[in-house]
Amino acid sequence: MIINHPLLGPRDAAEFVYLGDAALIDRPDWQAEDAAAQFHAYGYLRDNPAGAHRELWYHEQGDRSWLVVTRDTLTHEITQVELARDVARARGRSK
Amino acid sequence: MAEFKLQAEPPLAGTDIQMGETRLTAPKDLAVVAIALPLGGEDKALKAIKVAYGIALPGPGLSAEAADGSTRLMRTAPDQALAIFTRADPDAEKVVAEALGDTVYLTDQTDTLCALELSGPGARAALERICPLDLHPQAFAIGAAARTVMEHLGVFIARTGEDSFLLLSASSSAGSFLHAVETSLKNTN
Amino acid sequence: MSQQNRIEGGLVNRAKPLKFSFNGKAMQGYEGDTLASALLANGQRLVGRSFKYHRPRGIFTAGSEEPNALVHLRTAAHGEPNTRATMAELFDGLKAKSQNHRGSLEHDLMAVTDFLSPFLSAGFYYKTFMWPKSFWEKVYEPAIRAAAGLGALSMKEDPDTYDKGFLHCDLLVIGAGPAGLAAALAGGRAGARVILADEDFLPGGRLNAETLEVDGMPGAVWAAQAMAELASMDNVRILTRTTVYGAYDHGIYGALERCTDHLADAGGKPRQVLWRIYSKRAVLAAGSTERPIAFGNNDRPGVMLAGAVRAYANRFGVAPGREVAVFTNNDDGWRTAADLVAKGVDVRAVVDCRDAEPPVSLPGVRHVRGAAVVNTVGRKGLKAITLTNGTTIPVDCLAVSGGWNPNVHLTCHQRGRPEWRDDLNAFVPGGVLPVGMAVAGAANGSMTLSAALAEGRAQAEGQIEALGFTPAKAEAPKAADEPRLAAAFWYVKESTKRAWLDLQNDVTVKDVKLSYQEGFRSVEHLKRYTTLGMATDQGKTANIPALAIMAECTGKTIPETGTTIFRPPYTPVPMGALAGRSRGKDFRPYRLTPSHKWAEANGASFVTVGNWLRAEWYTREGEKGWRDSVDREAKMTRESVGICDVTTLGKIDIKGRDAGAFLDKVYSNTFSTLAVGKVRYGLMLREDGICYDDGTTARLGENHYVMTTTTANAVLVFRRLEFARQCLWPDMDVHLISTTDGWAQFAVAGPKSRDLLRKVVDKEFDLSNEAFPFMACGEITVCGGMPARLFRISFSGELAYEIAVPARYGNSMMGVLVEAGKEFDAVPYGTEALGVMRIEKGHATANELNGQTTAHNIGLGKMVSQKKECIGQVLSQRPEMIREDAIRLMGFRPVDRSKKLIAGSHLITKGEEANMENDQGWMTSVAYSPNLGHSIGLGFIKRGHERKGEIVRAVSPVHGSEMEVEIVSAHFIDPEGERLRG
Amino acid sequence: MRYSAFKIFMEGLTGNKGWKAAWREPDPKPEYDIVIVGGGGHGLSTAYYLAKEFGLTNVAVLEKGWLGSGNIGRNTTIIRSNYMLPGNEPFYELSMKLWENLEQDTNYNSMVSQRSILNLFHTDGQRDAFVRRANAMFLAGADAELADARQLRRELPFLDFENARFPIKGGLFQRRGGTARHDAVAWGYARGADSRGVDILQNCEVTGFDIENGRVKGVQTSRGAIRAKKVAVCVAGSSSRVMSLAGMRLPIESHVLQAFVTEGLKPTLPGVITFGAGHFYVSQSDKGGLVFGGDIDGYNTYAQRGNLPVVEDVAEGGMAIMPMIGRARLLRSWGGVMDMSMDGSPFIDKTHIDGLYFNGGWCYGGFKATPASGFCYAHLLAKDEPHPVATQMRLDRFLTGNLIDEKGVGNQPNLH
Repeated sequence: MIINHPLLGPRDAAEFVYLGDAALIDRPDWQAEDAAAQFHAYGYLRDNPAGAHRELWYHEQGDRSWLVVTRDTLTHEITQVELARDVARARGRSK
Repeated sequence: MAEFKLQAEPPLAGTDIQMGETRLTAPKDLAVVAIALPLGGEDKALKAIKVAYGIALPGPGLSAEAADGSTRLMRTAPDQALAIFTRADPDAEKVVAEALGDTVYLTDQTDTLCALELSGPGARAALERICPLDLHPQAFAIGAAARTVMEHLGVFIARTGEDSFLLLSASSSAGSFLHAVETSLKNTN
Repeated sequence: MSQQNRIEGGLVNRAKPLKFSFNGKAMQGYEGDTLASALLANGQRLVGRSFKYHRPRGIFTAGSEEPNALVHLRTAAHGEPNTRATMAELFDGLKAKSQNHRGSLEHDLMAVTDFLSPFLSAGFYYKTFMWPKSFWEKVYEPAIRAAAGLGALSMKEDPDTYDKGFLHCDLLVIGAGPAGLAAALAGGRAGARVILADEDFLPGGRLNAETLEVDGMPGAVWAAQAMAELASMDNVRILTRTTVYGAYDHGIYGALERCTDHLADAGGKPRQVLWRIYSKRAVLAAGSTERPIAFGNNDRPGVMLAGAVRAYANRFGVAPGREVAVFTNNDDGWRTAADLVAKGVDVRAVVDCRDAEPPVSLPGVRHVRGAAVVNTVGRKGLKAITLTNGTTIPVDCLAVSGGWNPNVHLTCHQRGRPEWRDDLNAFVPGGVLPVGMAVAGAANGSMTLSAALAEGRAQAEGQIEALGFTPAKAEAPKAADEPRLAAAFWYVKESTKRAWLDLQNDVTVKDVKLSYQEGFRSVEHLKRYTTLGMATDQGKTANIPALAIMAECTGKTIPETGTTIFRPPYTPVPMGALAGRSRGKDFRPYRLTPSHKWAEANGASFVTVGNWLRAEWYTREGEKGWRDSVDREAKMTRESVGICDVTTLGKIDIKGRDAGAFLDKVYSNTFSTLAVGKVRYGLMLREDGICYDDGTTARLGENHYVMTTTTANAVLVFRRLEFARQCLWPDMDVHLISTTDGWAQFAVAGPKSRDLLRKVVDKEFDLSNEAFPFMACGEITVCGGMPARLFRISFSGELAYEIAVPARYGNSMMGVLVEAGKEFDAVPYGTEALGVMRIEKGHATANELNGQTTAHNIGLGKMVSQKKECIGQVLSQRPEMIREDAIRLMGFRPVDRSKKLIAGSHLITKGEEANMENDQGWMTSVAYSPNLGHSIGLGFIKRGHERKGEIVRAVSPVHGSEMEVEIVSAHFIDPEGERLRG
Repeated sequence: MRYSAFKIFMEGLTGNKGWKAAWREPDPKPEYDIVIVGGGGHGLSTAYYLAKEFGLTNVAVLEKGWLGSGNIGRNTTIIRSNYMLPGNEPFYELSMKLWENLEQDTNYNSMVSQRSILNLFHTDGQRDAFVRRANAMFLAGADAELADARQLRRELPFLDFENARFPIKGGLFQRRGGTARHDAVAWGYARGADSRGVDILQNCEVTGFDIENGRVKGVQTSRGAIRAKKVAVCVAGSSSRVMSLAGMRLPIESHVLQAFVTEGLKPTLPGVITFGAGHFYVSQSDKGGLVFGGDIDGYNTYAQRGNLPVVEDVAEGGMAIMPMIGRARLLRSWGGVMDMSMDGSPFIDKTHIDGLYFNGGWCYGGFKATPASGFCYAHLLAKDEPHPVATQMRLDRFLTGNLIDEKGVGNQPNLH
């Protein structure tokens, strides 16, 4: 597979390490009332769709950016690649 | 005191292999310092770099030589670059610190990395066996830089001339790194 | 035998005769021959035996689809089983032998299976060999296994080398037949970067095998001219002897170039290169494969595909027989007859199943209309054929044409499905192709030469236009349309003898019908039940006729019946090529510690730790075994001082205004409060609350920390830190960079360590306990101004330091430390002594922190802060993970001190039976403690912290061992930690 | 129809005209006591044991394609019970015992071949972990044997002992481990279940569950609605998709595991061999092909195909331990979609919906589990309580923290 890195252009997926569902960015509030349940869902339950999947890839053998890649799990077609840091900020994560 | 003296033994020192018209050497006394751009302090840092080196910090996937030719700046990550220059003493970080002050965070990488220079008409054919990147002259212009994986090793590669390339890889695996490049040369020559 | 079947013409170089041997028989061929063409030239018809019935078999095709002519090429360690004679390029001195027979090829004892075939029908083995039970592994299976398989490996290390590489192009053209050449010319002339790959050593495809003309010249000549033009273009790369074997995601293709297989000796160069081709676009011009018609005894040596017969005659100047008949269901078969006649070969008859006028007029050749071949005679070589009309015709070669199948394989590698075309009686590429691929020529069902040329060019132009190139204006090559009418005729119903579909695996028409009868009706069931298409040729000639017969049984159409999925590789790829250089010592890179050379020179033996080589101990003269060395090293360290290269521990430079706050999040304990110049032990959890890594982190400046990780986890921790930095807390000003390799770091441990260091550390740095206490750190200089870092940390439990210098000085530093330590009898020590001392001290390492361990298990539950946010804190509090009766890390010693503990023993409460229900825990690490004089161990046991002093059983049934052990504190030495603070 | 050597002989004499279809092709009935969703190995063995052990035959197995078209037909056919943790090992040992009697039980030769499995180790740490594992196997009634490098050199002289990057220090044998003919396992169970009255409905895809008031009433299928008292889902590779029809999210990701076979070779390998310092395991089929595999590709996918890097990684592992296979050619590759669970261990459990049961999460170890999975699932379905060896294979274990993580890599499915 080839991942079109938003800064570096197309790179072989072999340079990357896969983590999984991009929902892992949305780490729950550790002080929430139901933190245990939230962390259980965060850590263990997955949509696992057959189709478009937003997922985290790490350019370990490249610039070490974490990327959010939107990829179809049936065809492997990649439709969007974003810097995970931008995605995280857009989803309200900060310090 | 100085009862005891330490000797420098850089891992690839003295490497000089010629095959046909293509040559593989280890540049002498190459110093490498990583420059990190502070979050929120990028503008200040970039300005300082421009002042110190006479060039703007190259963008992602690029490297460039300072105006005076002393230093190559290689962008390695959105917020990180390498300054590569010649310096024998183990104080490369200080040299860059003097240039950039506290506008950036610095980490000496001179001993973390080791370097090889491959140049000559057979360079591309040799690299083709280990480097997944497209090194065609049009695709990888002079100055282009990247980090990728070659024979299981992380390698920075920069095109420094018409058919010359600078390669940097982890110093602990220097022997395997040299072996990989040298084998490529042998297999294609 | 001297090339008695060689005839005039062809593209072989008669000026270059080549000697070779088959089964020890000396023969001769020419440069430009394949082994198959040379064998045929020498009249060698019988070349192998089939898989199941050991039927005598001859050469069937002239290409990579060959099911029969598999030989063992070369000898000894260079021996290469299952090599297609049709693809093996002849070289001087080639040695080949036949496979899969007991006794000689001519008299194979295993041929008895052929006579038992009524009892060996498809799937028979699922119904028997079950009694008596023990006979399967002892009797039946060994017999089956010995009979099965084809060729044999030499069982010696492959002596050749292999390489890999990466190629990039705008347009990849697969196949250098007419369509491929037209495509490559179009791409090349437009200035696109083109790669043209062809599996043959002579580009041209069928142009070399036919007598067709292009632009008024023989096809082969036109092909050679096209190749010459392509070779002159800088932007075109030609790969002959290169099979594009797989289409992978996003335009990546796998290709195998056979670089030296056509040479007697590889000359030190890689035998083959495995290319990963990154293409923006591709044109698949892989041509088509002829299929046979099934009839009684259609597998005899001498029965060949008609196109192959033509190829041997036209390209190689070989007549596969002296008296030839053609059996065809289509016009193309007639070309074989016509070409042979033109070459002066005696064509006895053309049997056409169609009751129609012939497409060409061949005076003197008997035309049998509307008939079929029903049976053949000649066990080891065809002697005659019998027709449905009862006629028998003596022939020694029968050319069979059942029509052509487009080579759609690569179009299906991403699970695209081919589509059926009734007019062709064949599958063509379906609507869903791999990204960026277009198909041209026969591979796309464009079966005539003119269509192939036109489509090759058009598809290539379409592809490169999409990339922004402008096609060059050039004359289109001209060719005639050859007649291509064909009938859907798959097998001869009148045949009562076995009619073969899959020649290699011996699957017959009856087997397909039996498969239907027994309910195995889906095409996948058919394949799996009968083994159809599972042989080395992947059913290239067999699958479609079998499918047609199954369709007939089920009453469905062929496309309704389905097609099996084509998967990579298109043709088999050697394991050696897929591995490339990554084998032997080059399997993975070596990482060497900075003091490696010193260690080598000073008696070290080395152990692999991940990719690192570390000194495990240093042997001194007179030491009889490793234990002597390790005991000495551990003892001397505790008595005086020892030195160990600990560079392999991961080091991460962490800088930024938020570095401290960041560490608070990734460690379970707090680091933002750590004073500059101090070190703290940190425990890192995974998000699921399990211990992930531990190490010490030092604060060297307000915004500067240096984290140490375990050797094994250095890369993984870095990755997780980057995840935390970029994805979880993206607005923290924190920067990470690895400095593992940059600092040569040495543990200097033992009561004399301070004294030793005072000799190398520059005088201005005060090393006194007051100025530099336990857990202090600082940037210092050594040996007269050399920058260094000093950490007062201890893994051994002794007064100890770790000192780091730039790595290039590491080798020298090791020597300096040992030299400076001479007066204290300082010893260098390796990982074994390090391990002994850490067990004596009760430190958990990888054996304990194995990814299943909670902080609670190792007694550090309180270290997981619940007051600040950190990774793993919430899930670490799940009820099952903080159970009171959970396993705890404890020390163990044998009740009989002379006994040796065994790591991996399980712990059973005294008086209870040793079974899984009573399993209380296990011993994780053991060592002989030279300081205590007996074996000690660490391990996990339920409620261990409440059981100190209890005697339990340590059982290791796999060793047949059991002993009583006492549960003790894990801190065998200096439990109060007085030494390290001293 | 009972299979026997005599029957083969008689049929051989009479042109093999008398063989009957191995199973019926029935139409769906409107209602069954139990509907099993998924006609792969586990579904078919569940049906078989429901019928045979519990006398429950008003059962249908619903298969969206052809029976055995899932992972039972695309794996590397290894059977073993060399697990370590109490939540797993007794279960796999039960499976091994069922394998050992499978052919006689089903009257179908699934070629269970106990030619041993060997896991090589290359470091002392690995050795210690293998000793722990070997002893756990003993405690669960299984067999295990440690071999040092010297013994391996004698038994397997073709391994690379001289020039290895990661020297072989020894290995853990399970002599009772080995391989079985994967398709034949499915066929044997199917034939056995069918002959006892179970309806196997091929080309019958479940498109929805009928759930009323928290209780399952039946399923919607491509062949119409089917009512059922209990619905047992068993669709490895498609678990998330199917269970989402019932509104459930699972602790599972779908990944592809590639497997490979070489051209047929004369006897080369005695048993199953697993590399301990790379990704490679291999055995030789009765037909002579070296069947091998390695790591999963590592990204979520439902495409039954993989990519080149893993192919090369696996070949590298192979060449690293047995460099004599360099000239053996890889003939065919295929990919199976795996339910990768969050701790690498499976589930056999009830769901929160009454009457709806779930079996899945087998990662790439489902084949060896086929007999016990069916046996224990049948037990759960028949008695509504877990079989004693499958008590920990629960869906709620991530809430409680009772993990069964053999590899110790945590909640990252692609590392298991």
